[in-house]
Amino acid sequence: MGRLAELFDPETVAVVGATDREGAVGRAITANLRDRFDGEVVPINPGRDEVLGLECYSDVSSAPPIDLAVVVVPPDAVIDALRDLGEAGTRNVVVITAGFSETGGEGADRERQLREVADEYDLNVVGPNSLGVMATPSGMNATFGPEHALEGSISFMSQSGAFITAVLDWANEQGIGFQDVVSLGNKAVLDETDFVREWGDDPDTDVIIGYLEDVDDGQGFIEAAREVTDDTPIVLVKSGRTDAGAQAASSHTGAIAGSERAYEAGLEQAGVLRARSVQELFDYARALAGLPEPESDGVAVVTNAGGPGVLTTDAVGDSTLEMAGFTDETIDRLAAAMPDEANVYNPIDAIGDADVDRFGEAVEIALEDPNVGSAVVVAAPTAVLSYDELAETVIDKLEEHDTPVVTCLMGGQRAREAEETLRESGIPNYFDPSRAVSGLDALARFRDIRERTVDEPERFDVDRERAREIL
Amino acid sequence: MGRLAELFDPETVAVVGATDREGAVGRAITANLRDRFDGEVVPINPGRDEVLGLECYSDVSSAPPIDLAVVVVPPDAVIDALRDLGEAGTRNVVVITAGFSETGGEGADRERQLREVADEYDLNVVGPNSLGVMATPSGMNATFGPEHALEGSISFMSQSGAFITAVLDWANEQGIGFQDVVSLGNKAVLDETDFVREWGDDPDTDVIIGYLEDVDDGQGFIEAAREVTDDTPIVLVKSGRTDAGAQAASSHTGAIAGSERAYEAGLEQAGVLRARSVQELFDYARALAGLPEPESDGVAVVTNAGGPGVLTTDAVGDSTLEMAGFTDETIDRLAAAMPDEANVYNPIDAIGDADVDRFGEAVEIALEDPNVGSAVVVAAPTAVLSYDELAETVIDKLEEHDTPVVTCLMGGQRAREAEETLRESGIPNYFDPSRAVSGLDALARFRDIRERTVDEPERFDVDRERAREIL
Amino acid sequence: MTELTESGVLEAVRGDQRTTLTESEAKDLLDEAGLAVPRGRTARSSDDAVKAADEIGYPVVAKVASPSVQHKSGWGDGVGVNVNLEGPDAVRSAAAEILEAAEREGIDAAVLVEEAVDLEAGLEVIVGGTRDPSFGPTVLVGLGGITVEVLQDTSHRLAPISTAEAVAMTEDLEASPLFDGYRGSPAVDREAVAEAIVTVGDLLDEHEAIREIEVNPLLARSDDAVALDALVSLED
Amino acid sequence: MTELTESGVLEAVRGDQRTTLTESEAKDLLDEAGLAVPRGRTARSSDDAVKAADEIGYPVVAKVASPSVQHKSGWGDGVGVNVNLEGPDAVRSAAAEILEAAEREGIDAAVLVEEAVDLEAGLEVIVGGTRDPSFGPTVLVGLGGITVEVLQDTSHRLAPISTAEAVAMTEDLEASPLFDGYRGSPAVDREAVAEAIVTVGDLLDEHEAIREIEVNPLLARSDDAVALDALVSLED
Repeated sequence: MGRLAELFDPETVAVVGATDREGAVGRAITANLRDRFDGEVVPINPGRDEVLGLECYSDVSSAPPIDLAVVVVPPDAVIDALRDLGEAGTRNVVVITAGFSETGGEGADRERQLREVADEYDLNVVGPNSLGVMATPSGMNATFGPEHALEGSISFMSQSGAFITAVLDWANEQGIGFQDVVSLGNKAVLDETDFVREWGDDPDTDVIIGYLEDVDDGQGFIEAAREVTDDTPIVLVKSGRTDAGAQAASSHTGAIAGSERAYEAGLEQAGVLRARSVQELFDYARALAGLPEPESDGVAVVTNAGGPGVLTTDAVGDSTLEMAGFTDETIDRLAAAMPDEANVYNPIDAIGDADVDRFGEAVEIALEDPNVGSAVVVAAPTAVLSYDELAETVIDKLEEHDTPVVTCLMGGQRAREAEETLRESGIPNYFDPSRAVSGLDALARFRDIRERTVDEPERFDVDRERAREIL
Repeated sequence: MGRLAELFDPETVAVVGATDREGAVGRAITANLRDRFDGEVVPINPGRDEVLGLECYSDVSSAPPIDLAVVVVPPDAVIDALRDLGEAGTRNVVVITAGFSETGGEGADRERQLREVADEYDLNVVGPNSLGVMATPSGMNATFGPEHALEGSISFMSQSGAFITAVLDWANEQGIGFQDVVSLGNKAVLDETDFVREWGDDPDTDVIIGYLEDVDDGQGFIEAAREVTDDTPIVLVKSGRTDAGAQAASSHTGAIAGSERAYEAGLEQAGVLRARSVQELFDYARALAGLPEPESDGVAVVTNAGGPGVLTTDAVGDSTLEMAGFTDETIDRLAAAMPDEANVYNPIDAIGDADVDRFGEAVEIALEDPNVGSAVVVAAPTAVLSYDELAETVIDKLEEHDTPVVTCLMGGQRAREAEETLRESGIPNYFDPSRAVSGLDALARFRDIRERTVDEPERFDVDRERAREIL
Repeated sequence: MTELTESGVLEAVRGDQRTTLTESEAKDLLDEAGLAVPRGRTARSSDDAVKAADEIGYPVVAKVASPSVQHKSGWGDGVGVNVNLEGPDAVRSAAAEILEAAEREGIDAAVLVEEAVDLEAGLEVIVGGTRDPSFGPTVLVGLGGITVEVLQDTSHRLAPISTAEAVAMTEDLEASPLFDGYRGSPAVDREAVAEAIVTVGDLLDEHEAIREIEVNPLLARSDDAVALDALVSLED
Repeated sequence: MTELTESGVLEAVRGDQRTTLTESEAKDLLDEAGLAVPRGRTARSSDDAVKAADEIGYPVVAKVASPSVQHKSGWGDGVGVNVNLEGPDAVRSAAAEILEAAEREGIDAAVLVEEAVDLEAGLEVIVGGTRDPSFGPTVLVGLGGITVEVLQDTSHRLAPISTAEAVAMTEDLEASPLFDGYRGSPAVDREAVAEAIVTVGDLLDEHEAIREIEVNPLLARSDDAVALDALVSLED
């Protein structure tokens, strides 16, 4: 565990600027913490004895020892608050307060001071201008957002607080859970590189995801990401990809971001999987969080429906994966197990009257083929096929073979319960075959990243010396 | 209305091969018709007096006049059934029965006979090997699928019956409705070209969509589609796009399809919008079914959340659209109406504390700008913003300005009610900004298709004559 | 669609049990259909080749002309194509080499003598057409050399098409800016290229016997486009 | 990162209030960094130019060498670049023309005499590098001519990079097959191109004073890659 472990696993969280006042950010944070957090919540406000039923302290020095402080005081009181916390021995601070570099001028000066104080007391500061942080295992929701995250193994950072709020409501509905969540704010002290390092060391984080508008220290980020992606995948939406977007991002954060070409090269060299949309971000993340690594790029498609089978094959053709070529043995076994009208070549079409047994047998035979690295199970609803039973069968096959399988049990209400069952076993179900394949694609791309050998650039020392002389 | 109007609007539908037997296709169709159809349902089966409580006739000649017959008798009885129907004056027949050209050999011979009989009696035959047809206004569900479609203005054809079943369950959950639905089956008589022509003439069909694996008569289809797309958009998923997919499609349907290059060129020249996935098919269709035509390619983005605003801008950058450049007047008006911290350039960031009034004002000002052809309203959930009220406001603005607006009210449960309200007014809401923009993109592309002038190729008659001589 | 008149070139080709036209047969076909080709004619002896060259004017190109030779430049130890022949002596010796090599190989061959065209004065384009099982005649255009073969920068349409649509095809190419002049080279005649596309499409549309046409290169110049080589194959 | 020694080229450039190295300064820099450049030297008179050519061996190229001239081929009514000079007389007259044109324009100029390199013997590649505000040095490779300028077929990486990664960059190009030989032209030395990329990246990585390097063309041949022209600019 890294130096930020305590930030996400504090025993005591203080809210500096806690209040009962309706609509106040200091109330929302205190309430979120009080409702769920396993540890102690310490409101701090010189004007109150009690906040939301919790004992309130007049200042940091009179409060019990604080592992993490969330600061919501007005902008011109933030620096003093940080100093007080530093003196009291607190090391982890989230500054929610806005009015720093994002406003320019005076705010930028204030942010410089913030950085100096952080430096002086060796404070881990998130923000300023942050929505807050969450850690689901302890139920810590130190944000002023309206949502609590579900527990899961995805850790999530965002340079936009609104992006977190929007995503959490949706993710809760989709049943997608998180480990840690951090709203980076202005990144005055801690930035993406720090969290990538921290989560790379965190055994409870299986996947790191993020929404970024710029990267502060490109070279440092790449170095960290390269190490981390040896075992933990990183998936990022880096916005400002297009000229129009870059202009919008720069007016939003005021950052002079590097060129898109450099980001593209840099993130790729860092081993980061880059998602182009929110949907893709989570399609990748869900596959990476729940599924084993594919041993090869060969995909088997098993279906009861010719058309969707062809669509899935097209999606494989569009991806970096390929349709697995079955061995003769596999084809013989499928021919013996399936009716005459079935297609025993890839995509396997078990045809419309396939029940769970026949479907399961086709999946079993496919997964036993040495050329198959992953599989997509694609089904259309029929009278003879129970999606719920098919889900159980797919889970068994995946566990038995330790080969990644995604499902495309097409439908709406009819697929919901099976989808839930699959999700609990880490198998994402998609309505659209192309999204199912893109999940598998992410797995294979991450495997290639893990297996890459990053050659250290050789240095031509003699020549460089001579070049230096010439300059 | 074309010659197929009666196929979708019959007064009497016969089920030839109707039965009470559990699990039988002839029972499922009869039940589907009995449950919803406004007209008369006529079961035909020589062995029964009654089927599912309906009077059953022993043969076609003894039954009342039949506008549409659905044939589910065994394969070797199909030809005789068609002949009987022809003799009795029925013109529209759906052949559900499988075992024709898709099985090769004997089946192919049978399909040839089917075509001959259809020719002899001038029968409109759907199938064979079809799931059936639906028409929602009369509640006619002449399929053996488990789903009834909701009513709407999208007409839908599919070369895969399973694709229809899968889509309907999902569409019902999404609140997407249809006008007519047809499972094309083997396309022995009626094919995509016939339905495109029919729906092009149908005032109740706003959008034609389809899933196709091949096009029988490319030149004929193009000619029909060109005419139809003068006012009705056509969106198709044509599978077998990739080499792998083409191989899979050919083993599925046995058709020797043309090359992907020819399809790409042909569909584009025909004015067809081609979707690459099921999701894209419906993203396009929903926008085209519900929204007015954009007058220009300039998009205004209005948001309360910087990050999602940048993501939307990127999506515009990826599309054929562009971010609208606002007039000075617009910028002055926005500056006067918005707080200082707001961004009054495009994307408009009304910032996180924007309520419905401020949001609505920003949308109003944007839509009044002459450079704005369409708008995306992007919101993250906040304590001060009611999605439900925002939905009402957006609907008002769209109706007032007759300018297409799509929404991206991000979130899950929190957005459902607003989404429903928007949907009822034809406005699609998307979680992902890139999908919202792709809906607008489809509108602009269809406008360009409508405005295209198809030059008739000039003929160089003299030269051609000489070339003929030389050959 | 018109039935083919079983006469002329087609008869000759079918009579030889061939499915491919020779270069000069193909060029005659294109010429008659309205596409510009280099002036030239086929000679059966060295003397006749010199006579042809004298008529055409120097410099000329001399190429082997035989139904048996598909890849002219690689044929007969490289004597199959001789460019930039400046005078009668050069033409005589080039023609003699071709005819001798043909005799050695025991094949029937003549010599195609054509005006020399300066490749530097234009942009090499490929224009082709084929027949699709679903859609019928289709046409394509691309820039010559690597842009087609390696970078696959081509544009496709169904035929027949209008000249305006064929111009749009050239504009679809990534390499389209090259038509408007590049690094000081003059703009070339997009319309002339478009007309070549239209012609190829019309030929396929009109003559069901034609399976495939490839004009490669078509040299697009500032005020015309000339077919420097062409391959036409017929349905079996 | 190393501080720059304020000596040598940098001092000269800075002393002139320039931010751009002359071609020969740039080539000296690349040469010292290990990149092959054509043999050559700067001469200040016609006689000296002939002497230089005699040392190098014919044919040679003579170009204007002056901090005041950026676009050599368009300069002085086209006398700025003279290729394929076969003997002393040609060199003398080319050098004289350059020096006279410089005198007419009142600028300080010399003549860069270099061995002539046969462009046909290789593949023209562009290798460059610049500095990104977030990521620091970045490098790019692309094929010369239209593939970079019109088709934008380039590959980018952050520097410093390994030779293996630089080889991968060349493989990323759509035009990559051309490195392996195309239409009978021989395969070129991918590794040599990769080493040039590595060198450009290392120079940017090591020397914060350098803002941008563009080697264009780098001629990739069957067993080496030689920088035929290079532009190096410094941070303001």
